[in-house]
Amino acid sequence: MFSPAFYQAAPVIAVCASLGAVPLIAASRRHPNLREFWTFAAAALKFSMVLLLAGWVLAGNVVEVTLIQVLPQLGIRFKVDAFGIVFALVSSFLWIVAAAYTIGYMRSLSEHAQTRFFICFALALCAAIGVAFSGNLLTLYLFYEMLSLSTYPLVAHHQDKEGRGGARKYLTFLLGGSVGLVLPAMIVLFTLGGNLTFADNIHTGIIPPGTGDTLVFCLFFACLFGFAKNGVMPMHAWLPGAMVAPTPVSALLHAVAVVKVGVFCTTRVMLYVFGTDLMDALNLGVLTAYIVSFTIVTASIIAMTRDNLKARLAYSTISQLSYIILGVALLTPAAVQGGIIHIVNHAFAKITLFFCAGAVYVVTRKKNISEMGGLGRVMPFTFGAFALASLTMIGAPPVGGFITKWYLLKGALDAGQLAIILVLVASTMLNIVYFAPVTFQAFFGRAPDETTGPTEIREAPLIMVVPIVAAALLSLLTGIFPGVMMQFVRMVIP
Amino acid sequence: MDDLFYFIISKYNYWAAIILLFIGLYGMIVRNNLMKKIIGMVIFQTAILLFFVSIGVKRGATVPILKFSPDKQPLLDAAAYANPLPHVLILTAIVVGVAVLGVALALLQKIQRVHGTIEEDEILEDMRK
Amino acid sequence: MISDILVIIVMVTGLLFFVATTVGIIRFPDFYSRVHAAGKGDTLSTTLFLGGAILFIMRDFSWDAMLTAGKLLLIVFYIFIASPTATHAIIDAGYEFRVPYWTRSSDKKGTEGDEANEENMDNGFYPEDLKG
Amino acid sequence: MMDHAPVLMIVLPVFASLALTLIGPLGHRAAYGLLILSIAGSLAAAMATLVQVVQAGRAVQYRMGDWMPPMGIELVIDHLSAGVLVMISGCALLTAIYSMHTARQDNPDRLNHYYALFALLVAGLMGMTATGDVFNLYVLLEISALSSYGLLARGKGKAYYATFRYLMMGTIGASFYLLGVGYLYIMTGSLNMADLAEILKQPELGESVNVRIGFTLIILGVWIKMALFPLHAWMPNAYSRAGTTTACLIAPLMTKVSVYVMLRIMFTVFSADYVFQQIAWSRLVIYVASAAAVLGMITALSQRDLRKMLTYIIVAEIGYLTGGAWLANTAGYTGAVYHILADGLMTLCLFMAVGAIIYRTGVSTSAAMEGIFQRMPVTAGVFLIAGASVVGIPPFCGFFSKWYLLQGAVQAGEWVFVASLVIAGLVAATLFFRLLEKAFFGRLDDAVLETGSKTSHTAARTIRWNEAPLTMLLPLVFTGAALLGLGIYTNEVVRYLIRWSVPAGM
Amino acid sequence: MTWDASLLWQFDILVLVMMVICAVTALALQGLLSSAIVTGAYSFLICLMWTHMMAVDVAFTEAAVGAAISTVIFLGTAQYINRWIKKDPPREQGIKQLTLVIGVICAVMMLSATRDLPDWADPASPASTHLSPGYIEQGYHETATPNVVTAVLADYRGYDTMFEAVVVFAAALVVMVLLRRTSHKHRKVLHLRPKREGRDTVLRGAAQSIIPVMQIFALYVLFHGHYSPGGGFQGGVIFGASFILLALCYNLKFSMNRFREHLVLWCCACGVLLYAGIGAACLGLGWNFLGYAALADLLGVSGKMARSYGILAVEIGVGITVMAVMVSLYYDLASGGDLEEGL
Repeated sequence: MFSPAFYQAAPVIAVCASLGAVPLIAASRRHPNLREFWTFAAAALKFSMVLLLAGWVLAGNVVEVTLIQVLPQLGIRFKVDAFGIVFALVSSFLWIVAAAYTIGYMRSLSEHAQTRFFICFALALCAAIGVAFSGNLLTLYLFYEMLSLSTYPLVAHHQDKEGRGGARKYLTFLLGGSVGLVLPAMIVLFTLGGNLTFADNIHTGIIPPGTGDTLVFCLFFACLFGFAKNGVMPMHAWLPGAMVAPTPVSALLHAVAVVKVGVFCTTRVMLYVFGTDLMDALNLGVLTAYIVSFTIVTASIIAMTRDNLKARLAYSTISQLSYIILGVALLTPAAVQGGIIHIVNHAFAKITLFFCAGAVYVVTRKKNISEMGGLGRVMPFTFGAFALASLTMIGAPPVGGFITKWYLLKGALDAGQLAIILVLVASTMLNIVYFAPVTFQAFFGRAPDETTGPTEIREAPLIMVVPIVAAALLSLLTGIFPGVMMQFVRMVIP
Repeated sequence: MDDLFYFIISKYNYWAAIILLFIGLYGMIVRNNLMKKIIGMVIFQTAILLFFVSIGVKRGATVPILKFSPDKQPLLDAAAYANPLPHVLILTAIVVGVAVLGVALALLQKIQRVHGTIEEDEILEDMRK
Repeated sequence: MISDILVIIVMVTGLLFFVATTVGIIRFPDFYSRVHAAGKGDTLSTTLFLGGAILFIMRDFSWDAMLTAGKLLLIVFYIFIASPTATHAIIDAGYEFRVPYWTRSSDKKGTEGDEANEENMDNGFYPEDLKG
Repeated sequence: MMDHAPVLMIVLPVFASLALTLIGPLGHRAAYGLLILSIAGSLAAAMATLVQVVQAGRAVQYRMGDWMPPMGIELVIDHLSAGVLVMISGCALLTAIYSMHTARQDNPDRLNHYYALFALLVAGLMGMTATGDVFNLYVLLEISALSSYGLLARGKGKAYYATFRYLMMGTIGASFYLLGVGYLYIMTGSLNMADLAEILKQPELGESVNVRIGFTLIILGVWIKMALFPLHAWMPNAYSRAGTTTACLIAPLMTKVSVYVMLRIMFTVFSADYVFQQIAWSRLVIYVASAAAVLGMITALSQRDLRKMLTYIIVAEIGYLTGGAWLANTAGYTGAVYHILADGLMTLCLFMAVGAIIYRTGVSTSAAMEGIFQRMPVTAGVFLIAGASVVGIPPFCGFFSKWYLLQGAVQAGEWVFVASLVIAGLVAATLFFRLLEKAFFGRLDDAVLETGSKTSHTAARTIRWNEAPLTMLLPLVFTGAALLGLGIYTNEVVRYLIRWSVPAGM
Repeated sequence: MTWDASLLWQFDILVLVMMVICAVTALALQGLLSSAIVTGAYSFLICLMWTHMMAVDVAFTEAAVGAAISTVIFLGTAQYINRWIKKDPPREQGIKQLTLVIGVICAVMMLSATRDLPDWADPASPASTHLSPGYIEQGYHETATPNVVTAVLADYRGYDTMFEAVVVFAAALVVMVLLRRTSHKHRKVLHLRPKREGRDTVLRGAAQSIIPVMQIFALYVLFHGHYSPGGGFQGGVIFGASFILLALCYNLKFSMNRFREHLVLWCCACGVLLYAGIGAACLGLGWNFLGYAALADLLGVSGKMARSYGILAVEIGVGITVMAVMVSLYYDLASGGDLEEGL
């Protein structure tokens, strides 16, 4: 319906939309409503652009546009393919939801420095879409760093001691990973092959043949651990630390932006830089699979021991992310599809969970699971959504998580990795063990006797409940109609 | 024997220049009194100038000022005059040297006023407190 | 021939005076006498030496020789002015600083020469205006 | 006039300094205007020359007094020196504009003479960069050195001893350079760079131990002047005790120009294969450079005084530059040359930002950063940009120079240098992150302000928004933008300037 | 392999040995004044050496600058600071020891490397065959200046010389900027000056008789630089020295009444301005910077004569600057900046 030229421009618009919103937000710092309007406008524009591109890509096109040539045969390059679209759709959509929820949260708590908050919010959004659409490793790296820096003020929003500590840990791990590992790896890659543009399919990769195996190993693990946002086990420590952030931010970090970007970068590099053939040849996939399965199990076990709801969610995030990498690392088509689709499922579910946690906090100022007895009876929507989302985490039908589990198990069978199957089963059990009690407590547990009885507690404000329910329903829909997203995923692995 | 003699008299002032150079360097680096450092600097620089001028010397040549034959024609035999170029360079270098010397002495007077001494170690402990 | 002999004699005398000056500077007991040796001997010997040079040049009588001789004469003249003045200034400064001077007593007492000086500094060796 | 640009860009500041000395009583506004005018003129001339060079695709030569080289002195401006010249005059102009308030603050008296020395320093640096004659380079080296002594000694108290040490080391360096020139002259009989290069091609001279000594002495002298790691002891005190304007002028330029001289000697007078084949200490030099990079950054991390911290960062950057130059491959050379431009801007930007902060708060320790983001948002933003550039975060220019350097190191297989670059980058990240954390969330409490100047005290009490004056802010913002611009146009810079100057045999 | 006796190597070696002795003594002596004076003697010795190496201009300059002015400003500084220095402390900082060792190693290396330097005074050495014959043989035809050194200094390498004038100008500026802002309470003068008026009649008489001659001689050296050793620097230094002598024999105020400070600074700048202005004039007349031949039409003379006049003009400029700078250095350094009382 639009000219191809338009589709050339679309990704740039999509990326820069929220960038352009920044000065407007800053300018209208005196009028909160106007400010929030800009946020919404940018998010909406972005989402519409992504939708258009999705349609275009679905028609079998791939948009490639080089913005500026910063280095010989290397520039700021955008590429919109199915894989990117999957992530872009999720994040740009969830952003609208998150924005709505955030406004409710911030206003009802009357947080300080809201303008700074929304500016960084917009910047982070820009970075996330940039990562989704980046066409070569350099661009990917650029937006990755931009995301780290722009989310730092969000994490440290409270500005108290632990806030700073968490933020410091956050930035240390992220910058350490990227500057210390990814940058050298990227330059070595460039020196080897002379280009960093992602391959067109997931098999070949861009590593020139004849590269030494040890070198490839080093590069691969530099990338795996370098993108510290993906929370693979030794580099996961920042995630619980970042829990000090306000809940919308945690939701953002864990569901949409940061961790997903990390996982996206990792999978992007694994599939389009190294390529499945090479990974298969060097058994890199299996090795990675074992590493991440260790992460899965350990993180789940830690999650059980946490009483703070957000901390428990954080560890569940760590283990869930590793599902995605696990799927891609198994290298069988089904597993890869499962991994990628889990980006979507986990996003919806996890954002729901965090929204619920936030809602509970806003209403009751309670953080610990043990204190939430009986809250479900007064906050039915919230905890209903919570139950639905935790089903996704567990991977039970009919929600989206089931699809993931299904594909993963199928892929593991194809790969003939019994150990992995065991890991999946075990983690499912663990998930049940640490998610079921929350819901159970909320609905059937007795309220801890204290001054503020449940009677005074109402349901969360509407502007928060609506996003919660919407997100929960979406995660339900992804389970009932998986085809919508799967068609993109299938385009990734023909 | 003759060779040795020839070797000595054909190199000795390079040696002198180098020896003076390192005497000056010693003064600049090791002496504790800043005035002595400056004197070392002067010796150091003059040694280099000596080296330069030694380049310009030519056996059997005279001052590089043209001589005139009785019929007012200049005698333009390059072999008859010493090499003027090093002289020019050294004229410049001498003036640069005295400029640096003046600045150094001015700094010395300021140091004497601020720290009350020109002994390096005393200055250092004065700066520490 | 005669002129050569004359030149040689004059120059050798100058050199002898130089030697005397040097010996004096090294050997004389105190500041004043040393400077006086330097002042006198230096001036005279330089004069003699340059005079020898002038004679040597004047052997062949030409305009250039005259010119050179004139320049040398000027040098002699100014050394004759400058060197004693410098000597005067130095001794003046030393005198004002009350640099101890030498007496026979300071030889007798050997190392305690300075006390001897202190004594006759106090008994009015120095002019009034320099006391205190 | 166009073809006289090479000499104009050097003599304009000289005339300015003379005029500044003569028009003494006309007051500081006239002096300020005159200074800016002259340096702007020399910047224009440098730009014109750059355009000439890029269009002609070859070096522009200018014969002093119409004497044919090598008899006379000639100015040779090729792609490399044209870029550096624009960088020098640009930085000088920005600093001159910036100096409106700070210079008067640092020099209650004799502002005209201060500006005269300022102009002389610029003239010296421009001349060093433009000349094609090794001895002329020495004379201009001494001019820039002398005027920098004068400028640095305008700082108070302890600055004198620091300057004295700088003078000693500087004189040793310059004298080593002169002696090296003497060795070259006695072996070749020439002083003109191109002529020397011709003569030094003779194999027997390549073998000669005295030419080698000459090369060593020159390089040693230049290293002392540019404060390469073991020889850097004089620099931190000298720079950190100086006045703000002085630091902004000298810190970015002096060391970079010395690096330029090193490149000039290595690749123009001598040749790449002489330096890397016949004198085989490049490996050693690279180790020294790596040590410089890492130790410089770590020492910077341990400093409390802001400008001292920045000075140690310069030490580290010098490590980058030297290592890149001695990597003996195109990427490394490109990285080094590009980093001369990039680091000049970065250092200028950092020193300007810190100068503005010190000007407002009156505090020179890192405590001055407390809560800067609330009180001086623009300055803090630019400081953030500069810091990101030093750390090497795209799309700022620091990232690309690091990119080229790392690429060169990887090609040369110098893993030590790679590691040191990465580690230095990480240390820099922690360093700036610490400052930025203060800047974001800190509160400038009165305990700090007591030591601060009166104005800042009242300011912090009454007004929150306490940005630096416009004359300081504009150059600052411009420099920040330049960091971004240079980063984005890396490819053009490399293609039109640096590629041309890559020496043969790489 | 015979040695030309015209170079008295015995004399050279004697002087060089004495120079080394002087250098060591100057560094070893405890008294600052005495070591300053020994440094002056060192300069005189090197003058001898250079005269004997046929570098008369250099020797001239060294005698005026190194032996006279440097010594005077040394003394002027030495009178400001404690005159007796203590022995160096036993230094524990090993870095200096290390430097010393490295220095010795370098010295040995360089000494051994002199083996394949071209022989001293070898007419066939590259330095003597590559450029200098060109200067000697064409110099006169191109600049009409018999003194090749002057021709090369002021014309072939006039650009160097201009910046050399700028260097001394900068030095004067720096010293003034450094010292001249001091208040009077720091003053610390040794009262060598006789208290009784007329005490130094002798000095003043000598000065009165010598100074005019000095100044005339300075002008002669300056203007006769084309034909005899000398030129801008030497003339300027001698002229400046005359004022210094005035200040020494009378006192600083007396000399400053005749040559005021702002005038001194003005001269410093004007000399360089003259030099650079001539260069710029050539540029304006369509030639390159410092191409004196451009003045030919202006003066109505041939190109080479124009160059000769140009040389003379810039030498005058240099002379003015150097004279003023020497006086200014003396004023500031001898009086510690507060031009009250000095050496």
